[in-house]
Amino acid sequence: MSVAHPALADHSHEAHGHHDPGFVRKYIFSTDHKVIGIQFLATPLLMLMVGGALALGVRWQLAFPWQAMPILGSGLFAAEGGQISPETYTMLFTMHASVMIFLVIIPVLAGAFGNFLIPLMIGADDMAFPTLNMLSYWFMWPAIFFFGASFATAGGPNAGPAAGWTSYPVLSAIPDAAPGSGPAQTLWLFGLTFVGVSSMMGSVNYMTTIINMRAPGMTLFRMPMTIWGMFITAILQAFALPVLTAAGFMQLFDRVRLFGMGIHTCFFVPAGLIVNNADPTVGGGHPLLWQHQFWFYSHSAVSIMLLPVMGMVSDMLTTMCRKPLFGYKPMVYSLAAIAGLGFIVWGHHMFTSGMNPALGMTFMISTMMIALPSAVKVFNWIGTIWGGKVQFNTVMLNCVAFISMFIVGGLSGIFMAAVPVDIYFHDTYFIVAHFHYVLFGATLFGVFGGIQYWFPKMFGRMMSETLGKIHFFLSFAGFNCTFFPMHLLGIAGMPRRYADPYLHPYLEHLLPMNQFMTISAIVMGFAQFLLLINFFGSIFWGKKASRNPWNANGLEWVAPSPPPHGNFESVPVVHRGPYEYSSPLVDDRDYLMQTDVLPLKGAEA
Amino acid sequence: MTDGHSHVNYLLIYGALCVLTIVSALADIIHLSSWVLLVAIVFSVATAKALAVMTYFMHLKFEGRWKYVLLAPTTILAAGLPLALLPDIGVHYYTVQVPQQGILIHDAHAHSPGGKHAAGGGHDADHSEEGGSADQGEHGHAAGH
Amino acid sequence: MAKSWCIFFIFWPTLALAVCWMAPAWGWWFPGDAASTLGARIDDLFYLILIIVSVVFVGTHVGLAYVLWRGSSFNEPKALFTHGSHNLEVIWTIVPSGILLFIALYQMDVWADYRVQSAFPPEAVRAPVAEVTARQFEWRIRYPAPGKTLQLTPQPDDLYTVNDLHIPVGRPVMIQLRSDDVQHSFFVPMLRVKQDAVPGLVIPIWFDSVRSDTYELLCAELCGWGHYKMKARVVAQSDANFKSYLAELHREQFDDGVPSAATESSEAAETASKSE
Amino acid sequence: MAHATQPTRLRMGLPISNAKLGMWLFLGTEIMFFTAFIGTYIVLRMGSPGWPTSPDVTHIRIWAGALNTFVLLTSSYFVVVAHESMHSNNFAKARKFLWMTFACACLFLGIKGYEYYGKISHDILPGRIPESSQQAMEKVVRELEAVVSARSDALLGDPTVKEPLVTLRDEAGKPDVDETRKNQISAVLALSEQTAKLKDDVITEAAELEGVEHQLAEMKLNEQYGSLVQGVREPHPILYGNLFASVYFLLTGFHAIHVIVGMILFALMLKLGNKLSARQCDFVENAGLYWHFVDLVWIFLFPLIYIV
Ligand code: HEA
Ligand code: HEA
Ligand code: CUA
Ligand SMILES: [Cu+2]
Repeated sequence: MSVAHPALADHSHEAHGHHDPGFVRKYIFSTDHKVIGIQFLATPLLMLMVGGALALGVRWQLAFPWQAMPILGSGLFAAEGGQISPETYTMLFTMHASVMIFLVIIPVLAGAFGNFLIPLMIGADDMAFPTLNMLSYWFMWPAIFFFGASFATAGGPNAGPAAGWTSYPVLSAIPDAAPGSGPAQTLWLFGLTFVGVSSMMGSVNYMTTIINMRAPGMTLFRMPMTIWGMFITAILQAFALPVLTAAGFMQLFDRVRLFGMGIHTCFFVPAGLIVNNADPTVGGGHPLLWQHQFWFYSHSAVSIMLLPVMGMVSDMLTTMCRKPLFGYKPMVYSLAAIAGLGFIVWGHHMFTSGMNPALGMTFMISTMMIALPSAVKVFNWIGTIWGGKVQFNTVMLNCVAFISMFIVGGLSGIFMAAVPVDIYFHDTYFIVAHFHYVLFGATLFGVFGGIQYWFPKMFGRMMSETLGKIHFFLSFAGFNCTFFPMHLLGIAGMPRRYADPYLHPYLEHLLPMNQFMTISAIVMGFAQFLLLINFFGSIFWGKKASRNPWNANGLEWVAPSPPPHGNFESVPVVHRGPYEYSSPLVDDRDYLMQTDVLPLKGAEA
Repeated sequence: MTDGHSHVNYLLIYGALCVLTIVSALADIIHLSSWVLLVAIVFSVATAKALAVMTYFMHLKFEGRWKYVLLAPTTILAAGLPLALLPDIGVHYYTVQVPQQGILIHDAHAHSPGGKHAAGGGHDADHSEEGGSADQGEHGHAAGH
Repeated sequence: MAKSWCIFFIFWPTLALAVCWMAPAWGWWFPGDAASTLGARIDDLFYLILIIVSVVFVGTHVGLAYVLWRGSSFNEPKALFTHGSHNLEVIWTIVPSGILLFIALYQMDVWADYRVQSAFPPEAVRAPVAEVTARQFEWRIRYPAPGKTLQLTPQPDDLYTVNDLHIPVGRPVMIQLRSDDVQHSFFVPMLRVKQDAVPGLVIPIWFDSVRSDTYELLCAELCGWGHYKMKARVVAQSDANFKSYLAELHREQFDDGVPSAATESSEAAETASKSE
Repeated sequence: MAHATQPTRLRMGLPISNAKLGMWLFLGTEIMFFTAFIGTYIVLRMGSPGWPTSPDVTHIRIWAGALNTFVLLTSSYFVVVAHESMHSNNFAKARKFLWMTFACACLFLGIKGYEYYGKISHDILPGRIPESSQQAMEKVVRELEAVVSARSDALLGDPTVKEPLVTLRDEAGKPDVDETRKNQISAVLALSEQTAKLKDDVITEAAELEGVEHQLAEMKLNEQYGSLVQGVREPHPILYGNLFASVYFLLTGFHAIHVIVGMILFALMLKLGNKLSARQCDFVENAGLYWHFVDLVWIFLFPLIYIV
């Protein structure tokens, strides 16, 4: 491999002119999709810690309400004597969700895996627009900056953004409405806009790359599921995100009193409200307008947070079971169906919001229907494992966890999709259980698996299996102990976003359960250190990896590990789909790479 | 591939676009009796103009079939989103408070006493005149405390 | 080792089922049986879905465990080479879609009865009990004067309370929900009622209480730092008690010690009780 | 020069360049962006109990909109010609037409700016429009009060003084004050008195719109302080005007931003001067596509805002 380097370097120089990019251009402001992908991986991993720490703050308050937080409390919440104030509590879960969704899950999927894998898997030398790609990463940082700065606005520690990640107006649109609706909310919106711009640049880039840069022979239906997932995600993002960005601008203009002259719009604020004893609001807008626009994006965003993982899991499963994907085309169509239906189900977040009941009915039916393609996927995964030669390594374990947790999370979605039942469940912990199962249980476990699986391609070294398994075990057990009981809390009627549910007599008896959940969450949280150790440690000390450590079929395994600038030694030519494991066409091995020409001229490792 | 369309007479298209603009401006100036007719005219004209710009100026006429794949989803979504918002915000299922006039507007079918309902945008200029003279004193909340 | 992972993966679903099975006994379940007729229908629907979903859950997990178990002891050099099965694909598209369509259609009338205004019980619509106005962080309640019907705009003789909603028991009642500032949500867990109070809208909701009891009323939509403590109570009482409660309210509110006003109000109360 | 537009034979995909495909996809996202805005306008307007449409109230001038439509259409035409000239390697001509496009864009913004000026000078700004007579009258009082306090601060030359009017009155009472200053002070005092009276009427809801209008007109004629209050605007309530103004500025503002971005794209080309060559062919084509899109948006905004 080290022999291959100089030759390849030459090759790439031809294309890019003769100058050495230098450290900064090569590793920091790099336009190489692999470097950007890795940047996009490392940043969200760190953000996961931030978001997780915020979650632990939330959990602390729920388990030990109004008690001073040990060690950290005196530093963070000194003003309240180390305890979490209600304002802080709202800020904690708002920022927890914002960080997790906008700075962890979305960037890690599209940003990290999308960037790293798309060119490799379709046999391109880079993205279609490398500079745009770099910008898309660097537009994350203003977002991180603004989200971070919103903690530190005037008004003290209590004035962080506190309208929930959904940021419903009127609460969010009128600065007087809450301590956190002041400048902090404005900064939050700035952050959101930057996330939006970043994703938008990414998605245009991905679509162009996938449409136009495929290697010869890589027809649409020979693309790996990961690419399908990324492609459809990019489409979703490109067409749904602008609506949120637009709505974000409108909320911004509703909030800011321009130049202190009282110039502000009123899209979401009706006239005549008296908020916090201030003057009546002027206007004539409609609060539900924001909810529609927000969920138009944010429900599509749940597909954005799921489809890439679904694709990745399909790829990993086939490799680990040494079996072709069960029902490739149905898998593609169901991905597309989830995305297509995903555009028309947003109203299920608004069943109790005062929406027109006829709309509620329509959205209920489309929401029910979205379970169909999901069912197809689940059954096809099980079909893929069936009759396979299953290898129980960390990758596989995470994939199975993904399937299992997705079933649980998806099935709880069915309860809420039933409108009358959602009347009771809306805004209770049942919802919190549901989305942690799909977001953490499904998506994050898929991501853990993906990291383990593609790590050798990224860094040329393997991650530790032992550490990986321990991390998996602790995360999985901790996860279920933390979040499964939330279903029961929800059934018991515990509303979400409550700093102190025990104020209400009928919820008092849930305290011990919450304490158990908090302890589990702490265990799970600290288990994430193992991931960090494994990840950063393996970069330096991991076992060296060969080109194709998993004996997989995809194009990415044709390139050296790690692939040099320009990825492939020569343009790969694709002869078949990516899932020809255990093919009877070859006898001495159980995989048949997409580039292999039959009959094989002898095995290459 | 770009050679195919060099003989389009862009000047002609441009002329047509200008004429269409005049048509819609005229439609407004001559004060049509029916607002719906006006809307129908100006939006047909706008659509015609848009199509002309897209097919000729943006060369869509000379592109492959990908143009449909690309434009169909956006068009559907662009039409669908406002349509989906309509039942909630465009018409009101529930009673709406409009404190400017001290009135409540009932749902789409009923009129509350004293309230005036003008779903559909109300083109007639008298709205604004009404704004000048209506509301003698009944200011603030319908739901005072 | 592989086998123990299979056991691991079947252990969790089993545990989950066991916990769910025990949960009602341990009190981690609904806060009592639904105290309203609609609530009972919602609960029924919940149990129906619970059964369907449990079957699916068990089915898929047994399937998953089975294929894993088989895969863990797979000894041939090559796995099964198959690209799928068209028939299976059709089956597992059609069967779930049947189930889902059933759930979707089955629940429609509960929703319609609950939310569609034209399906509201006419007797509730004719005389809304009260107007409930949410604000940070309390519930303001406005009753019509005894014998009058509630108007959308406040009347001089209306009765006001805070955080204390009384309703007559055993028959459908309708309230007008509105908000003065930000969005809130009217949530009575025991009655399975929830509806957001949207600024700028007056939203009617109806429910009933099948027994005389006191329920908790919570706010279920984030409305600021005090969201969690925005609690009130709903008292369902017999018609007679409800009447006398209103009369009492009326007396308190209009009895300013000046005799004439007092007589006036007691007269009003009398006419109210007569007009029953 | 059939260079970059020709995809390499080694690739799968569409027979168009990455840049053009990317531009079209980007335009797709832009369509959704404006859909959100235009959809908002449509539904809010339909849901509003009334919408100010009379040009006397909204200061929307159809001729300005129509003129701007012509300007944009013309610029679109110029871009097409510029691109065509690029293709036939007539770069001088292309440059000329790019310049003309740029000029059209400037003209567009100029007309837009003139319209904005008309709105701003009548205070038709979101959040500042009184929607009822009462609010309109209150606004007059507020403006009068602002005049008083600005004037008194100016006379004192020290904005930190607690009660400027009292201080001024004291000063005026002193014997050694020179005559002009004395006059100035008494003008302010008289104005503040008159304002206070008006305010009393207004906050007790005893005033009528016409009465206040009348009074304001009289105040403007007053020889003592009339000159001070010339800038105070007549009370003009616009029912539901704030939402109208919000939407108006949102739509036209974001469109104008897009125009400016387009101008930057053209400026990049124009900056090259006579170095403009076949290498910029793609760029001009894509900038043209973008520009046509900006034109398209306006084609819909024109009837939406100016006509219906
Ligand atoms: C990755 C993210 C993700 C995913 C994939 C989903 C998937 C689904 N979600 Fe979820 N959802 C969220 C993230 C996600 N959701 C979030 C973040 C929120 C809360 C936001 C907030 O308020 O803060 C939320 C909230 C939410 C609500 C609103 C609740 C409320 O606030 O009142 C609803 C209501 O219908 C819902 C429904 C569904 C459904 C029906 C699916 C379906 O797609 C699930 C389909 C899958 C299956 C059903 C399982 C597999 C299928 C089978 C095994 C076949 C057989 C099944 C049957 C026959 C039943 N979700
Ligand atoms: C991908 C998304 C994602 C992820 C991964 C998580 C992860 C977690 N969430 Fe998340 N959560 C959301 C998305 C997510 N959440 C959303 C969208 C909401 C809704 C917010 C709203 O209502 O607006 C929410 C709300 C929410 C609530 C409800 C708050 C409320 O309504 O009052 C709770 C409560 O328990 C909670 C808990 C947790 C916990 C314990 C984790 C754990 O899994 C986290 C585990 C990870 C770690 C802990 C990281 C490891 C960190 C370290 C090792 C550092 C340790 C450092 C210290 C201890 C200082 N979350
Ligand atoms: Cu009121 Cu939450
Ligand atoms: Cu959703």
